[in-house]
Order: sequence, then C-alpha cells, then structure tokens
Amino acid sequence: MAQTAEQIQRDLLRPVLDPSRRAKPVIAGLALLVLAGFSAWMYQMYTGIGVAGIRRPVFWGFYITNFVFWIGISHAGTLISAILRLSNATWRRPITRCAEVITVFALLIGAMFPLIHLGRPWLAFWLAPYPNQRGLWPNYRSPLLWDFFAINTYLIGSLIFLLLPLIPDCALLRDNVTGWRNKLYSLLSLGWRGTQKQWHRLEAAMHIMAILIIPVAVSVHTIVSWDFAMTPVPMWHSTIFAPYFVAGAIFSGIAALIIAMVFLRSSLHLEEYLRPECFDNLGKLLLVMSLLWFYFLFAERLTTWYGNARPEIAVFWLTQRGPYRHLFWVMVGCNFVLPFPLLAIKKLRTIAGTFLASVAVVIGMWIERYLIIVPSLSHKFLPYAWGTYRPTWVEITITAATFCGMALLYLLFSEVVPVVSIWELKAGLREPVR
Amino acid sequence: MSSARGIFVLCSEPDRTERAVNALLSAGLPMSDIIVISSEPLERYRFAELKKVRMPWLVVCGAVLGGMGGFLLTSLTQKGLAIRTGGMPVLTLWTDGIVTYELTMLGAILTTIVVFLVTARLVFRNHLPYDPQVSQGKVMVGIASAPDALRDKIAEMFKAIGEIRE
Amino acid sequence: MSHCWGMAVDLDRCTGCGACVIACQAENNVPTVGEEAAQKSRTMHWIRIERYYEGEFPNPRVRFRPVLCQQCDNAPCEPVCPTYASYHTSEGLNGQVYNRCIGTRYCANACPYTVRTFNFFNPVWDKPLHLQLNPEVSVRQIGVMEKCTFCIQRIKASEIQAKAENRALREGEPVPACVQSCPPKALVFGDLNDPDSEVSRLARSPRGAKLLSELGTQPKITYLQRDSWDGPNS
Amino acid sequence: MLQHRLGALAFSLVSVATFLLCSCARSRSANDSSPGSEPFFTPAHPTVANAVKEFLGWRATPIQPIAFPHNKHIANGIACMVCHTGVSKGPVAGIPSDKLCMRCHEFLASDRAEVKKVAGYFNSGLDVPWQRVYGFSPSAHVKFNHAPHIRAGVDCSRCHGDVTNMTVAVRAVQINMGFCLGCHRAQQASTDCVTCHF
Repeated sequence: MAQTAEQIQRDLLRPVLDPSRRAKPVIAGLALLVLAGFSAWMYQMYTGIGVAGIRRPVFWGFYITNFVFWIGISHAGTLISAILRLSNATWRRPITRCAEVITVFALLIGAMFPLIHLGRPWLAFWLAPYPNQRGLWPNYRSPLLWDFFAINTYLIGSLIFLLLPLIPDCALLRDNVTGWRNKLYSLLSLGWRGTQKQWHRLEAAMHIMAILIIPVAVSVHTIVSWDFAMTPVPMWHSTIFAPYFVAGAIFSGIAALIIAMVFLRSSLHLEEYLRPECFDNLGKLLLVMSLLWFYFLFAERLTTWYGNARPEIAVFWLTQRGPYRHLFWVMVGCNFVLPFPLLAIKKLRTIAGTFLASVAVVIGMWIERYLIIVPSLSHKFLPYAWGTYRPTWVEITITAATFCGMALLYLLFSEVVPVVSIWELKAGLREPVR
Repeated sequence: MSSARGIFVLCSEPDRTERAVNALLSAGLPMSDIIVISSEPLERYRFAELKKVRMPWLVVCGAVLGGMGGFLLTSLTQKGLAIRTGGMPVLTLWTDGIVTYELTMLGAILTTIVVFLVTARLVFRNHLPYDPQVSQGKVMVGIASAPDALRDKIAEMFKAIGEIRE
Repeated sequence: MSHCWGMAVDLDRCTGCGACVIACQAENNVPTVGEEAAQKSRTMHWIRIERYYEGEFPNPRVRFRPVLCQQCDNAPCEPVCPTYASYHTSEGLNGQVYNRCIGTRYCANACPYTVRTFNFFNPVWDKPLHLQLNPEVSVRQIGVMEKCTFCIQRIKASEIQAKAENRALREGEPVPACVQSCPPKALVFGDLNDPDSEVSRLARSPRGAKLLSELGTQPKITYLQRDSWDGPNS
Repeated sequence: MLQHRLGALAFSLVSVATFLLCSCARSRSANDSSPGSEPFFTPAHPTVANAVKEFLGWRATPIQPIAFPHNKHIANGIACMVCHTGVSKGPVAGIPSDKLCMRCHEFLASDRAEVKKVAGYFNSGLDVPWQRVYGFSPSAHVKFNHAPHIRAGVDCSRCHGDVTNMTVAVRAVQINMGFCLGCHRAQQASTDCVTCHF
C-alpha cells in the first residue's frame, strides 16, 4: 500500500520524467512493424483491394473481423471505468486511466478498418452528411451510417472522458518540467490552477460524462451488431446479436485491460498501485462476462439448431463439424473452458491466472468475430454460389500491425503522461477504507 | 491597479488551510471570495462546499438541442432527397431514431465539456496567482483582490500560518 | 404510364447453353478476370447458369437455372448502402450508381442471390479487344460494385426513341442482351405494368415461382417450371 | 527526443516505401496514356498525379491545333447544327471532319494561315486533332445524350456559354451534377440517378 501523497507522486511521475531506456528498442521494433502494416495498406490502396483475400461470396473478411474486434476492445475502458466511477468502487482509482486509454486507442484503430476495407477509401467522406452540389445525402437507413455517427460520438466522448481527469495531472507535470515540455504540459493543462471551484466542476463533469458514456458505449456495439443483424444472411439475422455483441465487447475489453495492466505493472514498476486485488476484482468481472458469453452462445446455437431452417443449419454444421470446427472449439475453449476454472477458483485467480485467462479470451473473441462473419457469408442461400475465404499476407500484416500499433501507442502514452491518475489516488488516501 | 492586488498564503497541511480560511472569514470576507488552490480535491472541508451547479440542466438542454438537430438533419435531408428505396417510406422513423439518439448523446457530451471549460475558467486566461509548490502538496489560500488596508490586516494573520505570496 | 420491368425464365426451356452469359459480357463491358482471379471465385458475371445434379448414375439429371439480379421490390441490397449507390429507380429496378459506390460491399453481403460482382482490380482488356467495348455502357473501375441492370442502356435508348417519335413503347421493344440471345427463348422480358404483355402473362402462370420467395424480397423475375423443384438440398 | 527522431524516420521510410511500391506497381499495371504501346487496356489512371487531378476535378485548358473562330462562322449565319450534325440525332454532337471545312474553305479565305493548316491536314488525309473542351471524366459514369435536350428546347448556350462571342470554344459553363440537377428540377425532367449514370 502506498502511504503518502509524496510517494505516490514520485512513483507515478517517474516513468514520465525519467523514461526507462529499455523501452526504446521495443518502441523501435513496434514502430517498424506498424510501418510494415502501413506499407501493406499503401500497397493495397495502390494496387487494389483485390490484394486482400476477400472474394465472392465472402466480401468481408479479416478487416471487418478486426473492426468488430477492436471496437469490442474499446469497451474496456470507458464503460468499465464509468461503471466503477458511478458505483464509487475504491479499487477503481489506479485502473480507470489505463482503461480509458485502451478505449481511445482501440477506437482509433477500429475506426481505421472500415476505411482500410473500402474499395475506394478516398471517397469515404461521402458518409458525412454535408450539403453538396449533387443534392445528395447519406442513407440514414444504412447500418454503416449509424456506425459512422455512433463511433464518432463514442470517440469524442471517450476522448473527453480520458482527457478531463488528465488536466490536473498535466498541471502537475507542468510544474515539474522545464523547457518545451513545460510549454506542452501548460497547453495540455488548459491553465489549470486547482481552485476548489475547478475541482468541484471537474468532478461534476466527470460524473455527468460517466453517466453519458455508458449508453453511448452500449449503443456503439449494438450498432456494430446491427451491421450484421440487419441483413438476411443465415445466422446473422438475429435479434440476439445486439446484447450478444455488447456482452462480448465488454468481455474482450476487460481481458485487454488486464493484459495492459500486467505489462504496465512490470515495466513501469507499479506493483504498489496495480495491486493483486485489482486483478482479483477484474478477474471476477471477467468470470461473469465469460458466463454471460457462454449463455449467449448457447442461446444462439440452440435456437438455430432447434429452428432447423435450411440455410441456417447449413452454417450451423459448417462451424460445428465442418471446416470451421477447429476454430469453433478453440473459441469455446479460449472463452469459456480455460478461463472458467482459472477465474472461478480463488487460488488460481492470481495475476498470472487472470493474465492467462485474458490472453485466451482476447484470442477467443477474435475468433468469435471471424466465425460470425466468414462462415455465414461463405454459405448463403444458393448452394451454387457457396465459397471460401483465405486471408493474404496483406491482411495478415495489417492485422498484426494493429496489435503492434496498440502496444506502441500505449507505450508512448505511458511515457508522456502518468498512466495512473495521481490526483485520484491522492484523493483516495483520504477516503475511509472500506 | 495597486489597490486591488491579491494576497495568498501557502499552507503545508490541511489544518493550517482551515485556519487560513477561518482567518479570512473573520476578516469579514464572504466565502465566495476566498480562493483555495490545491493539487487534489479537498472535499471534506467546509471551505470546499460550494453551492450546487446547474451543469446537469445545461447538459439536458444540450442533449435536447443535439437530438433536435439530429432529427431535423435526418428528416429534412430525406425529404430533400425524396428517393424511393425498396418500397420503404421516404421518412424512416425507426432508423432516424438511431441517428437522433447518437446526436442527442453527442450534444450532451459537447455541452458537458463546454460548460466545464467555461465554469471552471479554463482555456480562457485567468489571472490567478500560482505557485509550483502547490504541486508538492501545499495549499494556497487567499483572495484575488483586496484593498490595501484589508490586505495588511490579512498579511498579519497569515504570517503565523505560512509563506505569503502576493 | 410508368414501366415496371420484369422477366420470366422458363426453366423447362433452358438448355444451359450459356449464350446469355456471353451476350451479357459483351453488351455490358463485363470484364473477364483471368485464371488466377477465377480460381479465387472473383469471376464477374451479371448472369450465371447454376448447375445442379440430381439422381444417381443410371438416371442422373442436370438442372440449369440462370440467375441474375432479381430486381427485388423489397431489395435487401438497397437500404444497407450508406451512399445510395444501390437504390430503387423510378421504374422499380435496383439501380447501381457506379460513381457513387465507395466499395463497402455491404450490398453484396446482403444480397441473398449472390448476384453482385465486385471489381477487385481495375478491369483489363487485351488489345484490340478494347475496341469492342460498348460505348453506351460505362467501363467500371476498381473498388466498385456492379450487377445486372436489365440492360438499362437499351431501356433508356428505347424510351428516348419512343419519346422522339411521340409514341408509347411497343411490346418487346427494349430487349436485354441475354433475352435477345437466348436460342430456346427461355428468357422473356417486358413490362409488368402492362397486364397484356407476355411477361405479365407468364408471371401469372401456375408454373411460376419466385426464387427464395420465403425471404420476402419480392423479385421481379419469375421462374417457370413444370415439376415443383425448389432447389437442391443443402 | 528519440520518439521524435523515430517519427521522422518512420515518416521518411513510409514515403520511400510508398514511392517504391507505387513505381513497381505502375510499371506492372496498365495505362492507356499511350495507345498502342501497351498490350492491354484498362480504365486505370496512368499515374497517381493523374488520379489526384481527376479526384480534385482539375482539368487542363485544351489547346486547339487551329484557332477556329466560332464567332465569325456564326456571324456569317452558320448555325451550330450545320457542323455539329449529331446534336439532334443522338448522344454525340460531333466535331465535323476537315472534309466539311474544305467544302467552303477550298475557295473561301484559302490564303489565311489557319485555313491553310486545315488544308494541310486535309491534303495529308488526316483529321484535325481537336481537343475535347467539355465532356465528363470516365469515373463520373455519365452517359449524356444531346438529342433529348435539343428536342426539349434547351438552348446550346445553356451548357456551352455564349459561343457567338468565342473564337476557340472555351469551357464557359462549369458543368457538374448540381448544374444538371438544377435544370432537370426546374424542367421537371427525371432526376432518377439512372437517367444519366449507367
């Protein structure tokens, strides 16, 4: 337990004021991989979307899988941190910012994928409703347009949600550095003084934002699920999709948060702050979500099997016994069979245990999205038009690069601002221990 | 103006802060004029109690505006386009509801940040004095402007509490 | 009177010869994609002939079914397009506006008939084959979705001609390339708003059925067949 | 600082990589800038710069091989349709061949320098390489038809400006979709997308 305010401040500012030299080769390596992904994208843009493995009838592949996956990961943060803030859980204080950062970066990465996957990405601005000489407006009936509005709202909201509590910490940094960094942090702290009025307003604003961001987060993944549920594609046209996707998003989000926290803890020496009880509590949350995920999976599978409609059952057996069976059972293993004992048994719910479970869940949830998209598309109604899908090196490179990009952004962020909120921890010192 | 300079004291612990605030109150200053600057929220103290903010109401107004904007955007532009699609009606209230909902939330979020920045007097320059020692845990107490006579009196009282900043 | 273009496909007449596919390819500047892309099932046909096999060796049977855009009244492809690139024209066709298409490929996923084709690369014609491109039809570029238009260029040309001559369109006046080239006359095209046209008559035939009618897409193409075979068992 | 340097490095690497990729791809990919030299035809843009120009709608001002004075011909009572014969019949208005020019200019003003150029083309059996002034880019997918517009009584000047005062034709009217739509709406002509785009 960190004792004094001075200690907290010293420990948490250290990664920013005196960044570890060991991080530099890691940053360089990650940057190179991100660069590889970027080059692959440029190559695709120049040569054509055909360098990806998509084909008829599987017109959506890795890119949309990644889109859904990263938007799901983005639910880590803001949603968890907002819920914990509103419920005033004391153990939230060290983890809220780690979580909110995931949201912003995962959203930025996720929002890139619809652009990457477009046939003509340079015309993507036609999704924005703006008056034009053509007299044309976007189609508000299209789920993609709902995505456009929802993701933009969520991005703005979560960015504000991240930046608001960052203001006092930037003011703190401003007072501790000189030169250009002083100028930078002065700018970021927006002239923060720390009057009681400002503190009061900040807390009021954070409270309101926490209330606002929860329905936005829920709506975002609901709408992502409607991208699928609105079309008459077997196994997509399902009313269960919205809650199923939201639950899955929170599920993978918590897993991503735990993974990020494990790395932060060891690399920035935050053992005193990201304490085992944080992992224990998040592990319990992850367990609940794992059960909820399995419940939804069961409900979806059971109704399809029982309904026995010809196009749907074709996709059903394709994933259960057909060529996608390996992926399907790996998914069930990663999302339920493995995490369940790891998280349910108190002895195993350690930092290592939750980390292992989280890695499994992130892999499992990526496969889940893939299994939602590809088998359904490959086996639509007319058997003559059935097909397959194989990703190419372009898709694989871009996918790998986004994971590196996430790590890179996170690493850079943790070197620019304290990744654990200093003032919130200090305020927590005064709180009676419950 | 020399007659309206402020005076502040740097306190090292919360009890002294309370003493400084009490000193100012005893000098006949209203609570609303007293400024307490700290590096963390001091909610538990009497001087931190502020009257309720109207922020939630403004946010609701922003939400209503955003929602109305969203609804008008969807309905008017669809009327203007009047394209027949798939035998569906020109105005589709179910789907317009989604855009309306998102813009309602966007309106609320943007209002929150604007109201926060304005009421907390951020971005827009404020001339409050500041001392980097606040970042080391000190608390600054004082008033932004005081006539000379009053300031001398306050300075006298502050001497016992801590370092004085003008 | 506005028109509502429709088609009837007589499966009892279809021999699966593929003339309609070739005619469409030539008329509409539909590119051939080459072996490599064809292996990846990126062939671009606006009309295809589906082949299904029935029965065991002594009595095998092949079923042919030409499948093209069904020009649904309640088309799943239309509402999902964010830019109105696929939309419902005033004559009831499922229009595809190439210049408005940004390539989300959402329409192709939504289409239950899988009749939309996508330009994964810029199309290529070996010279001098480019000289036989139809100037009345645009050459689509990379990243654009395309599909059967019922030969909209022919429909428009007929309408303009009829208007110039100040008369109504005659029965069988616009003829899509596939219909024109069908040797056994298995394909019939016409105005469904005219109750006396041949296509209206065939649409009312007791032999008639719609493809995937259970989805409620209300196609404008009627498939005619004596026995009730509603597709292969999947 | 290191991050700063890495950023600069990343940016330059990306630029180099993109350039290399582009140039490799360009040498493989088709272009129709020099007809006859390539073994295949594709509607692709020959260069990235060309694509950017079309995206932004930048078009070079055409330079005509002959300084044809529209104003003089119209002043002499020659109507537009005398030379642009296709305009009332079909999609294309058409540019007359030099045979039509020579019908008069074999004798009329045959000593003028510009007319001699026409005669030169005519005698060598070539067409005058007129440059297109109007017209839609291929990616606009517009199938414009002159005839219905003429039949509907749309004056040529509506879209081509006051040619009576022009020497060589210049793009006097900016024709974009808004321009077309404005007129179609006012005349209650069809504004269905497939009226023009197919």
